[in-house]
Amino acid sequence: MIKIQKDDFNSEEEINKIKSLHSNVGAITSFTGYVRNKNNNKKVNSINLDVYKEMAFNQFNKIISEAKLKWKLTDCLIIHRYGKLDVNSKIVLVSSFSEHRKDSFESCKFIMDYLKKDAPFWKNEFYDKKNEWLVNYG
Amino acid sequence: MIKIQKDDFNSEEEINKIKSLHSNVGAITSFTGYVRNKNNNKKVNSINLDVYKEMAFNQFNKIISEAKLKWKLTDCLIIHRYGKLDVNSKIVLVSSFSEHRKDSFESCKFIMDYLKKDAPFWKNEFYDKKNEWLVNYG
Amino acid sequence: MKIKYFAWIKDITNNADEEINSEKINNLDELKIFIIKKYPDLKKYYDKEILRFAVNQEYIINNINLDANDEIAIFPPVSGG
Amino acid sequence: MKIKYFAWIKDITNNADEEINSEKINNLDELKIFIIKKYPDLKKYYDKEILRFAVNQEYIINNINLDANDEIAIFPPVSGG
Repeated sequence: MIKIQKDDFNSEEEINKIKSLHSNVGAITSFTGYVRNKNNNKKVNSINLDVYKEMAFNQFNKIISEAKLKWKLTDCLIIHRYGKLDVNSKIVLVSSFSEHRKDSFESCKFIMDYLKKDAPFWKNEFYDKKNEWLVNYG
Repeated sequence: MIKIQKDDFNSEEEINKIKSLHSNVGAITSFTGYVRNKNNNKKVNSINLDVYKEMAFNQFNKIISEAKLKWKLTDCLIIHRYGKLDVNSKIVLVSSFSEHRKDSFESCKFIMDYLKKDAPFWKNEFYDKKNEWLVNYG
Repeated sequence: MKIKYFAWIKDITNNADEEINSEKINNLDELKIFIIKKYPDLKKYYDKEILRFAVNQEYIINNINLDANDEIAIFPPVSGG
Repeated sequence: MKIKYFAWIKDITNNADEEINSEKINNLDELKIFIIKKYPDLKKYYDKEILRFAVNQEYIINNINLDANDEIAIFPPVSGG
């Protein structure tokens, strides 16, 4: 399940919707990314996330397929927000559903590493008096 | 925060309570373990988890302290249930709160690996006609 | 063909997307030359290899042929998650 | 001293915990001998090294001295999470 949306979400509800389909799932690893109040030693008030939606969908689909080749995964959930997000807001949720914990841990990390590197989202950070587009070096 | 309880819990709410204390947290990795409908090729209906509560508290405290020495962790949450748990019930939640995702991923995995190996909980699995205490070989 | 711009590239083009069709543009390299002529402020980023290109939602590094139905996106390195 | 039993050990002892005090028990090894005499069905598990021991909520592998205030737990390998 892939969702690219402006709105906030409830992780418990989103995860339960998928978990309820799979009684063989014993392990769910979830990563949630948040807007931090500081970045590169600057006080952040909010960010504005630009997205290339169609490409992000394609990329997420591709990475989930790749993860399913590498690990025994029952299901996968990616929710990525865009638009204006205040400090403490969720940005992204990645959840990997599997029978055993090793598959869910490793695939969740794999998807997040990929997502940070390749997914077409761009952060514009807003400080007290100015704003700045971030460059991702890692 | 360590909780050892019979009752179910809402992960979103439990995580938000801690997240709301830390605006510098940008990364939360969570592992949730569930009762599966099958184990060792047997159809499971429920489990009964026995616990040595005082020792489990001590162990969890110790492992969180150890994780904080190894990684830059802002906070940690462990919720472990005990008693009768039906298929699809949550058994355990481990959440690691940090500024960056590497610390949260690695510490969450470290805590779960430890917990499976050393935490004083014992599973009694209930099948259609009998029940059996599990032995953990991993 | 449809061209899309993202992040601060939009501030240079003053446009999120536009239709560009020219007989001179048959492949991605020719499109790059066209775009940089149209938006000279993009040149320094192009020269520093800061610009990324996607054709029909796929990253493209080498040159490929383009036709009128293609969607080409130009953007800086990503910073999501 | 207080002795606690967990999981299927309780089915053998028919007890979750009990108070045991004897002049013969000054250390963990002496307690083990005492317990196995009291519950002969535990012996085969002890011999197969399936039993785990904790003193005051800490795993103990070697012998240590015990006194009347100690809490000793006897249980099988864990299977939590």
